[in-house]
Amino acid sequence: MLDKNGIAKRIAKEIKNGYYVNLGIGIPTLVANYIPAGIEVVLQSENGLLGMGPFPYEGEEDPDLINAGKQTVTYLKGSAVFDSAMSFGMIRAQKIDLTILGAMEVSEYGDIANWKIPGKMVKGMGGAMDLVASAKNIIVAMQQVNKAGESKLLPKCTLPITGLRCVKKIVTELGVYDIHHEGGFILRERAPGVTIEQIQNATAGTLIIPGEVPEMVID
Amino acid sequence: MLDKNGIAKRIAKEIKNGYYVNLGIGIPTLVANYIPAGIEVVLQSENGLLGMGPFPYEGEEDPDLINAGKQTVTYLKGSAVFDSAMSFGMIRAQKIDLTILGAMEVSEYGDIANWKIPGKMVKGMGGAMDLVASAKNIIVAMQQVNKAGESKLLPKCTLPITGLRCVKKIVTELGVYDIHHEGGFILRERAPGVTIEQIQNATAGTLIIPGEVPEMVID
Amino acid sequence: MINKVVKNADEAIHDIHDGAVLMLGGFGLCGIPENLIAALLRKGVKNLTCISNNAGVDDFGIGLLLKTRQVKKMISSYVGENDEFERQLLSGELDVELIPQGTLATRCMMAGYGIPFFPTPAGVGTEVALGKQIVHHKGKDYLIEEAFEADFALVKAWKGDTAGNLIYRSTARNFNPLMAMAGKITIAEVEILVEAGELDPDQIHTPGIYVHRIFQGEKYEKRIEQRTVRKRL
Amino acid sequence: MINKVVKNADEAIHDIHDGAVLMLGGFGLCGIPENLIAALLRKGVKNLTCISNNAGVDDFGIGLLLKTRQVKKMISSYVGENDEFERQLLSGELDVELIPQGTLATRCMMAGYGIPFFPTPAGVGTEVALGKQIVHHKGKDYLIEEAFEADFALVKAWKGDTAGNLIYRSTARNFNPLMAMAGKITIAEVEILVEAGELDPDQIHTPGIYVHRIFQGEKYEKRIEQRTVRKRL
Repeated sequence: MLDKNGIAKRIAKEIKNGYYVNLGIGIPTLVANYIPAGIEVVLQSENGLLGMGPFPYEGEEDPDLINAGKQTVTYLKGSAVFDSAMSFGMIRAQKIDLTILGAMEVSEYGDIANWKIPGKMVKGMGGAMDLVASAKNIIVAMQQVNKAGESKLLPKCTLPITGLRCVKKIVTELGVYDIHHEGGFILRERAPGVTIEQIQNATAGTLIIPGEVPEMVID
Repeated sequence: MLDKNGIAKRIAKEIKNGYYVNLGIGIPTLVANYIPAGIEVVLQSENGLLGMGPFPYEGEEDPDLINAGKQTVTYLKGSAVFDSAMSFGMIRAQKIDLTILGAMEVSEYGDIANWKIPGKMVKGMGGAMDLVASAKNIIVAMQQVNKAGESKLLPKCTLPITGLRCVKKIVTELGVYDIHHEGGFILRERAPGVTIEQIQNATAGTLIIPGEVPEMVID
Repeated sequence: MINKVVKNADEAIHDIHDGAVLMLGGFGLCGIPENLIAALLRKGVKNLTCISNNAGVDDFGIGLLLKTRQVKKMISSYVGENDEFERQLLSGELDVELIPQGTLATRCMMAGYGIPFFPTPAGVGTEVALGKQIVHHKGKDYLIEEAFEADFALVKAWKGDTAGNLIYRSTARNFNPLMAMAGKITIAEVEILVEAGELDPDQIHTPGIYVHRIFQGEKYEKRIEQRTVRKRL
Repeated sequence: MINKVVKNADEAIHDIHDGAVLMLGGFGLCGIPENLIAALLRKGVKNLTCISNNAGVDDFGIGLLLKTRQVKKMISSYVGENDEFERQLLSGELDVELIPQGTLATRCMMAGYGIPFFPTPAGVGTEVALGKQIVHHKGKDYLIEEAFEADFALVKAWKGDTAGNLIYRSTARNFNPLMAMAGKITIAEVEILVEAGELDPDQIHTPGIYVHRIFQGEKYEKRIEQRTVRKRL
């Protein structure tokens, strides 16, 4: 079974040289720590920054330079700043090669719910609906089972939807899944030490097992 | 009767302090020469310049700094440059207070034709259709009679239309006219030495004469 | 060049009236019009509708106007980090309209560009789509969203000149140039106000035509919401 | 940072094929991609569709490609000052679509912003409206215009860096940043190419994400179309 960093490490392997990548808050943010050497990637932050660098050294924080999580960050050589309309313009026009997001639920058709829980204070969707509606390649990073022990890979989302038929791939503590275009989670890899049975028990939606399923290699 | 410079001089009196103004090619360009002292005006050139200055001194021409007529111009203190989409954006959003254009024909409803003569090589509308469709205040500067002696103030345009019901005021060699919202050229002023009869003969559309019509004062 | 300078924030907002629709620039607490918010507090105008990506925190930004109950309605994409906001929302004192961030930004921009509506895929199939026209175009569904109409846009820039030209600094740019284009009356506060002619025409983000009033702000706090750092090795 | 540099104009256009749809930046002869046009001449690709505000003059700019009959169709707002253009148009060799300048600019921008269509009042009641959907909105009529789709955008900037970030100079900006956003493949030629990190992030007009290939052009002629001057007193 993978921990959060394990999930991030596995997702990092999906990043190809030359990609522009948008990372959501939570596990997706960790992915930046595991981008393989020799792979040149540019991180976009939807508040208006391309080429997001690491956190500043203590004492060098600039209140004018933050990321979409409102954290102080830095420039890299070649960074560019722009307004929020251009930022979502490049998202809508599919200039971002890969978008990595967290989720509360994903359906077997690739629908995603990640912004609102009925009965709880609603904080807003931020940029999530724009991202999922336009991104050509979305990987979801999530825990497969919620705190109540229920699967979050569902036949149909029960929470309010963020976007329809948009998720392409999911990486959880148990495995890697692609979405079948006619519905279903295609099991591509098992996390180290995890059995098909464990995965089946943690998947409420249709699980598709394409013959032999390899154990993932993350290091 | 006014010459071109007289028409430009009369139009210059319509410009108020603090106006942003777009000047078309031809007589409108001359208006810049007659803006009264003490009146602060900013000229917009739709290729992407606010604060268009005069022609450069000989030897100081900059090929990168031109106006919409492709003429070399200069900056003023406070000029700003932007792309063509923002330029027409500010036109569409009616940030320009006054637009001064030439015309081949104007109808008594304020329709304007100024881009195409059937049978002649068509060069294109450039920005004219955008300007007339959006400007909140358009003054047309034109000769009232064409070379064949025919009036260009018509019941209805005969040439292909540039825009409908957009002209507010017309200044010609003979007079100043407002457009009546139900149709008609309201004669506001006569050019020096011009009679109502001369004006009537040079107006093919409905001429509305509101009582006594003063002779214009341009100096 | 036309001079847009006013004395201070109080003069700048003299005609903002009860019930006005305002746009306020900023993302989180980054690039917010601190001086103008303080002047709104002093003036005490009520029943404001605020279009702003966020709602500040309890004791800074728009949060200050929430505390004094000057805000009737917030139009935002994300309103976390604010207890008073939550209390007023749950008690029904405050009306909140949540819209996707890209849609919010684009509705501002389109107002500045004179384009009254536009299609976006954001929100299709979600509750954001309720009551909205859906258009199918080349194999994809879009919601039709409208340009905003705001009485006043309050923006914060880094540098500005007397002609109203603005330059923003780093990610404090965010919504500011979009809202600057969109306000019927746009008011800009800047950290550094210079004479017309001192800014490079190529570097201006917001041309002065969009800005009706400009002044140099004071005592910028520029609070950091999430101070994240790394250790020197 | 991702490196977008190619050796020269010929390498930059190696995959531009017969029948391609191109956008070419510039207003008149100001800010045109001189080196890329020269490379298209050398390559001899034919049946091009060129989206460009103007069509150059007889012996410069796109006029050069007209002379060699490499252009099948021009999509422009104004095509004066070109005898060969006129000859080909009247003889039926060349197809021309004239569209309002603001519509042209906005159709480029919308492609870059992922907005597939938009309303504009320009052209309502004119022959430009023929065959187009007309929408009535809040008391005014609008034509529905579509975002452009172009295989390649060829743009000219003043400065660029190896990551593809671009800065334009003065009114040579014009359509260039809009087309840069709009091309499926965007190729930029610059007068000055610098290392990533040498440009101020706040001053970049076109972020590198939009630019696929960049190179430093040579021997810029930057011809002036209407040399207008005033005498020193």
